[in-house]
Amino acid sequence: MSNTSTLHRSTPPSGILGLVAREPFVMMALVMLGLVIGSAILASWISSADPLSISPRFRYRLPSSEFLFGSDQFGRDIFSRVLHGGQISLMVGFLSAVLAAFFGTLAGLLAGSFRLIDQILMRVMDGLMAIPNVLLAVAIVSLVGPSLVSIVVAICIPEIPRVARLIRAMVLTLREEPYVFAAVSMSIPRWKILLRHVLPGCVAPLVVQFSYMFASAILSEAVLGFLGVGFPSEIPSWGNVIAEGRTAFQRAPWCILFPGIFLSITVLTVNILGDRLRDLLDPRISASRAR
Amino acid sequence: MARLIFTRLLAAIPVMLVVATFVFLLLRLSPGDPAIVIAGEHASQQQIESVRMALGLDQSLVVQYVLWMSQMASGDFGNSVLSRQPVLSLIADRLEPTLVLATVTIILTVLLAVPMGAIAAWNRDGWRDRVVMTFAVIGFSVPSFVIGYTLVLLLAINAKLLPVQGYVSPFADPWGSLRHVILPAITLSIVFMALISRVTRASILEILGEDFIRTARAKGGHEKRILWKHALPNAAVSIVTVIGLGIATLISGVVVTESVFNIPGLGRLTIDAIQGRDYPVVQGLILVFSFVYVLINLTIDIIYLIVDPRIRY
Amino acid sequence: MDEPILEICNLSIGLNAPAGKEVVDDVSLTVWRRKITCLIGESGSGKSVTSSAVMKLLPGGLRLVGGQILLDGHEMTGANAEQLADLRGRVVSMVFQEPLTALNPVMRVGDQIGELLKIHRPKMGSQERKRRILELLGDVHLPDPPATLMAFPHQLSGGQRQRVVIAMALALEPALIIADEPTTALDVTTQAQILKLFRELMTRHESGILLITHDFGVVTEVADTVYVMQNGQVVEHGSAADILKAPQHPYTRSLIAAVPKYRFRSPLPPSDTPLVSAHDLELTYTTRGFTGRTRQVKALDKVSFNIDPGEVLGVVGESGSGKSTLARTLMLFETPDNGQLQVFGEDATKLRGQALRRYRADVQMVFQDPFKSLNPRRKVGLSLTEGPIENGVSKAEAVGRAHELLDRVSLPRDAMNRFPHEFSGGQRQRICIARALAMRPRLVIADEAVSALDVSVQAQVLALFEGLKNDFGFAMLFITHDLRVASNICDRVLVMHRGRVVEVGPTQTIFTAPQAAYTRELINAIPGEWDLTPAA
Amino acid sequence: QETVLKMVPNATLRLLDPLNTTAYVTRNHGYMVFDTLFSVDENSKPQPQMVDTWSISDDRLVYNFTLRDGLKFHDDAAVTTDDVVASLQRWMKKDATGQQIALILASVEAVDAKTFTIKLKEPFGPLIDTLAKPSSFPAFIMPKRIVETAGEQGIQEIVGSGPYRFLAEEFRPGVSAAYARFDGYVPRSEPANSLSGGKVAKVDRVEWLTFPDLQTTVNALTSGEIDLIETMSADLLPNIQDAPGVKYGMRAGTFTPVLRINWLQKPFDNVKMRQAVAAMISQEEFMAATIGDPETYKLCPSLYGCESPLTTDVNPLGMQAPDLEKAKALMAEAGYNGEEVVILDASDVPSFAGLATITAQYLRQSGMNVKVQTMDFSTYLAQRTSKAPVAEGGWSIAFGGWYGSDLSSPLSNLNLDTKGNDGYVGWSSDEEISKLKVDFARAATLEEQKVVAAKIQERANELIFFVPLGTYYQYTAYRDNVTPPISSAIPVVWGIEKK
Ligand SMILES: Nc1ncnc2c1ncn2[C@@H]1O[C@H](COP(=O)(O)OP(=O)(O)OP(=O)(O)O)[C@@H](O)[C@H]1O
Ligand SMILES: Nc1ncnc2c1ncn2[C@@H]1O[C@H](COP(=O)(O)OP(=O)(O)OP(=O)(O)O)[C@@H](O)[C@H]1O
Ligand SMILES: [Mg+2]
Ligand SMILES: [Mg+2]
Repeated sequence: MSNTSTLHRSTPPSGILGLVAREPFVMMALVMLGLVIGSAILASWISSADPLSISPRFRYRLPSSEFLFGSDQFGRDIFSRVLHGGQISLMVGFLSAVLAAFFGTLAGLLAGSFRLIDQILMRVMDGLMAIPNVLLAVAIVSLVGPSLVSIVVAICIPEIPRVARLIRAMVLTLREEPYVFAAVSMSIPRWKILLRHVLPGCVAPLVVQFSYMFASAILSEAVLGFLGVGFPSEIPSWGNVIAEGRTAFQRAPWCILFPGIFLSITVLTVNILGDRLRDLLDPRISASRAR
Repeated sequence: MARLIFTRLLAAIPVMLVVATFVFLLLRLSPGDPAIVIAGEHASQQQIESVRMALGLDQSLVVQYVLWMSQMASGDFGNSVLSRQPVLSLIADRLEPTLVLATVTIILTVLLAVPMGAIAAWNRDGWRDRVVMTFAVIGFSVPSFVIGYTLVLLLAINAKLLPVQGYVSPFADPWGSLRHVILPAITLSIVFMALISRVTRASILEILGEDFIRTARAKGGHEKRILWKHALPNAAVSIVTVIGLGIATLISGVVVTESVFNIPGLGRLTIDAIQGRDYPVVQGLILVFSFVYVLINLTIDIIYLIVDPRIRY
Repeated sequence: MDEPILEICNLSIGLNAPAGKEVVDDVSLTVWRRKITCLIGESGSGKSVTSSAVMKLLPGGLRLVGGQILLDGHEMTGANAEQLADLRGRVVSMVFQEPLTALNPVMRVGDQIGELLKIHRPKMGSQERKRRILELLGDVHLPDPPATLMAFPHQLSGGQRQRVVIAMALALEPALIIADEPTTALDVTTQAQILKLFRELMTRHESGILLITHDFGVVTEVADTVYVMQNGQVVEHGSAADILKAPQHPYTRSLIAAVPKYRFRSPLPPSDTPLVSAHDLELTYTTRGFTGRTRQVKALDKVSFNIDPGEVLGVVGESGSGKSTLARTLMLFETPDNGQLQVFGEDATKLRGQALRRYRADVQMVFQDPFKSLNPRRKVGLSLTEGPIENGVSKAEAVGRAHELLDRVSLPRDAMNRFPHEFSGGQRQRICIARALAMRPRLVIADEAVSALDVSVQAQVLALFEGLKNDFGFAMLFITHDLRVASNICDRVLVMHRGRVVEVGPTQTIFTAPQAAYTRELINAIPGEWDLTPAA
Repeated sequence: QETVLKMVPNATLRLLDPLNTTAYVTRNHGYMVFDTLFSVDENSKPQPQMVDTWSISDDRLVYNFTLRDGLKFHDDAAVTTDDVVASLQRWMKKDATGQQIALILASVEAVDAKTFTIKLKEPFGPLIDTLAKPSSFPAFIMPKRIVETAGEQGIQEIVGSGPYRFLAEEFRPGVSAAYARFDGYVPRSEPANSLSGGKVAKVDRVEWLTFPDLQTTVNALTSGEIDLIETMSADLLPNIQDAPGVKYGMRAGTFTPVLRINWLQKPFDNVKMRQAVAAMISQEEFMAATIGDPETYKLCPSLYGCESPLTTDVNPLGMQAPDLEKAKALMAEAGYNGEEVVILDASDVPSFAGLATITAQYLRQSGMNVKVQTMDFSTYLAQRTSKAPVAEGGWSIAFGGWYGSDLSSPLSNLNLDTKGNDGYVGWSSDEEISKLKVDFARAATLEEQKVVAAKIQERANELIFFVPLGTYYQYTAYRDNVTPPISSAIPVVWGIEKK
């Protein structure tokens, strides 16, 4: 790649403005994520319409000043449902992804570094992977009722083996790195080596997996709802709104479009921020990026 | 290596045993039982009870478990409680569509996603990278039924190029089979392409920071070579992993796509069986899945050894 | 026909960071055809950076500030991708300083060499290519070329990897070879052969060679022109004879003054309770192959030796003779197939748990490949203090130790806040030394620990070892190719050849009255006209 | 050339014995394969089908039947009265109305191969109607050998005497089922009229294909990959209205979602509370919200549905707008103080969509402490059988969906069950209605029956046995190269031609 352009490169300004100038995408992502989260938290203030209230007279209205995002089959205000839906969806997406990433990483690190654990743990993971989340959801829901907890658990458990395998794969290569040997030779406890020297090397694919899980959790929540083991369909979540719009796909596409846009924006921002996080953790990349 | 394969296959036995037990419990924990499903919505209590008795569901859990285990021990997966067909033949019937769909999807995905991810990494922050990112965001966040319906609307209904739905065996009609499977495969591959291209990009970026890339560059020749010959093989471990995981997903659960394109695959069988509380079918399916996963993961582990000679187990 | 192949004019290279100081400052340099131009100088003075600028391969974080580079008539600073694709490898090739990081870990070395041929000689058939690769591997004296061809970099010893990199540089017999410390990991015999290769190439193809080295033996033997760098600048240049005999610049003078002389230490009286006692260690690497043959290397073959408390045992020997393997075995990273290893009075191979942790804290190693042994994602400061802190030293003290050690290896304290990739090869090596010493170990294993250091820094580091050894009384296993260095620091020397100990004895005895044929060969191959008579 | 009718039934066919499940799809499958002694015409009047002639004794206790000629099972065995007797005996064990007949049955016997008798101990007015009734367990006639070997698990072999043969080896549960025309079937000479008349199989082969996705079903019809969609909701009509080559029509049978209340547990053990619920229910609101298209739904004051000959409008429920005042007053009278009301919602059943949501909305308006519990259908069915108090996982309100034919008589309408603790979910019980049902059974004429039925409705709506939430039509859609299906409450394929 060319170095000539670097000949005349002015140093960028520092401070917040500098950050914006240097990282326009990151800033944009932060602002958008802030807006999405904010709109979910402040949903009741922003939209006066009750997301649950049914008014059959206003079935499938086009987006208008009255119904900003249109209305659904029961005449509920999609704008309000999407805003309120953010509360559940963001929680489900975030919690499922975080939990799956956490436990998966833990399992992957352990399996990648201890031969015996690898044998046992990864077989457990193979088994766990085979259990459909719907079945888990049915069982868990029956134990604790449909709640954030049951749904998050049902969604994240089958994801754990995936993360675990990914991390394990990375660990298998990273553990042969001389700097890991160097750390071992300094008698640093195993778990610290894993955290400090091995884990950062796994971040890149993990971040991708995370953003994927984040989105897919939100959609899975809808599938679970569709199958009767998610949140009650009257309770708005992006997934529920999208799932309910499914039958009206051709007739009232706005039922899917708006929650879809919110979901996409969130996924996009998570992706951008994830990319940035990865860069921060790898100084060599930041260096070559600045070129 | 022979040892690796042998021990893994051996290990599959306890895995399946544990999974079987776990699933047995999960199912019994779940409310609803096949008797209720069989008797139906309009059945009276007494009708339900008589069905329950006929199915042996009135026996204690332990008895049911022992019965099932002894059945399994003789290699008998039992019959569906609903349709009374042998579980294995039900699964076998659904296996082919699933495998065909998975194969086409994976080929499509890998052929496109890996180069896409690699080019995005190479073109970091350039327009190609942005295109791939946009694609990934769409792949992650657009529900597959939306993609499916849209494709059907455009290519099948409006353009009349392809059939709307259904499955045809490639052994009966290879061309027809491909025509049927192509839209669902595209639908599915969009999600996987998004994931795999992102992982490819991330891993390659990591590698591009390594010193040997400089050596490769010093050799001259076309720069792209560095991407394909040096960066990609070094990133292969994580890429192979995600591809493997993708295959696993394709085999067990692509219910939505199977539904949208009416493909009689394992995903739907699973959901139907769970919804119908068809205990033997669910148990049989999950056993099969866990065995298949052991195989897939074993294959991935063997591929690791090929793509990265440093890896030891 | 004196024709320059490379002309560097007023080259300046600066940091990318906002407060960018220039790491290469107005450097001009010319390499002539059929001449070997040596670039010597302080570690960290910008030699590697300058040379990589020639290929337009500056490491990330640096940028070209100004100047021109004319390579065989081509202006390199402005070259476009197409020109670069053609020039690199064919007209100019480079031996990078750190051979492990320079090789693709998942590609067979044969393929890595063959790649060059594929790129620039697309018409060459695969059979012919293979023949050429084998020939090259033979040229650089790699053992068993057909097996090496199929090996992966991590399966080779440091010197073997270095030779692979050299083979790559030679593959197309380019007009200019830039060799950045190409022989640091090579024993003197092999080094001599490699230098001969360079010279042959030069005469055969009228090539020019830019050789970066710290080894004055090499300079004396091969250099036609010498450039001396310090602090990013060329402080002096001229013909080799002039510079070596009559250096003008004070730095050059001090540098030449620092060239170590042979100086043998009187051996310590043998102790009854050796710190390390190895008996008949054996270790064979078996490389599984998916295809074809399995490669078996007997890296340790009945190796026995002792290290007494406070003693420095030098290990010299052919490249690939098992020295690093021995070091790794002592570190318990490899389990010997056979033999006993007693360290600190315990059977080291049986240590587990807490005892193992204690052992690890007590035995420290400076790895042969310093860059790879530093975590690229962590600032140097963290690497330096991590070990002590984890072993019960307070943070303040650990930082204190790190600062002190940095001072003593002549690195600025602000190095703590930088990442490993921002350092020169020699600087990284010093960081690794500091890291090992910060642990206050009882046994130090130094694998080519000073090979990338210029002689003055080398002298400092050796003094540091000496000083700390006196203060803390550690023993040392000192692996080196530089026999002069060995003579300066080792009490006894162990000579290895093909995995076997061919000779072990007091340094002076080995050097002056070698018994084994291999040892004699080794001593004879020492480059330069530096006689073996010990300094007064 | 073989003609194949590819159609999509209303649900997935999994269970094959129509006397073992109440699933409508299995019943419909039954009508493909099996024949009945009597069947209903478009006015829900019983007409002879397998029976040729019959007579009733004056005391209405002895019935004589003669089978018509040419009846043959698919295994080529002739249909004999032995088969009929065995089938009826099994049916009387299974079917709710059949069980009532069994209670007063003196005997059912074959006289000869063609003739058999049913003797009762006391008169049972609707006997012929019951033999003809299309739900929930029609009195299908099966071979004796199969009936005898059917354990509790149901019949092991599907061999009937109907117009189509079930192709067992082609059955792929959850995917498809196939039927071939039974060449040995002799249809009646009368034209087909709803379920009665000549069942003339005009296509050689019928394939039932399962489609898990409605939109896809519609797409497949639009593109001509299938010929017929048996049942589709009005919601999807806009998707086919303009599609070339696609026709559609309203189906004869109506569908009625109903609300069931748990009589056993607080707060609805109190009749006032149940009345409060009923006061808040407006069929109009439910229909407008869930169906939308006013062409498609109807408000029906009758507990028997509006197609039943018994239909009546005495003391109707849900015909007025939600009456908040009345509900509040009733709740006050009942002394309601915030006990939790749990509404069960099966969100994977399309026909239930929105019911729980709307109910919850209105009940909340009235001040009830409402909680909606969402679950999958199997869980729902299990949950609905729980008699526990709400706090211990019980329920207060649940829903059901019925075709008109199931509701049409007080005897077969399960929602009017009075067996209480042992009865149908909701566990309603009332002495008076039990007695009225006996009266109904004894009533000799339709006029008498109507009077009793009205009384039953009056009483039932007093106590709130169940609340119908409106009635709506469904559609059937087909390609223009097939002839429109016969108009009948139960979808049948005989008479359909394919070009
Ligand atoms: N990527 C980088 N970012 C910032 N500083 C760098 C980078 N690479 C090298 N430097 C600095 O540039 C200077 C010159 O480095 P260079 O590698 O050229 O030294 P050298 O002369 O080759 O030394 P040695 O003999 O130790 O290899 C050093 O001070 C080093 O710290
Ligand atoms: N991981 C490995 N797998 C297979 N062979 C190996 C491996 N590591 C080293 N070897 C082989 O073992 C022999 C000894 O290697 P070692 O690294 O100990 O040599 P060395 O004496 O340190 O050489 P050098 O001076 O070149 O560093 C070499 O021939 C090398 O090819
Ligand atoms: Mg250097
Ligand atoms: Mg070595």
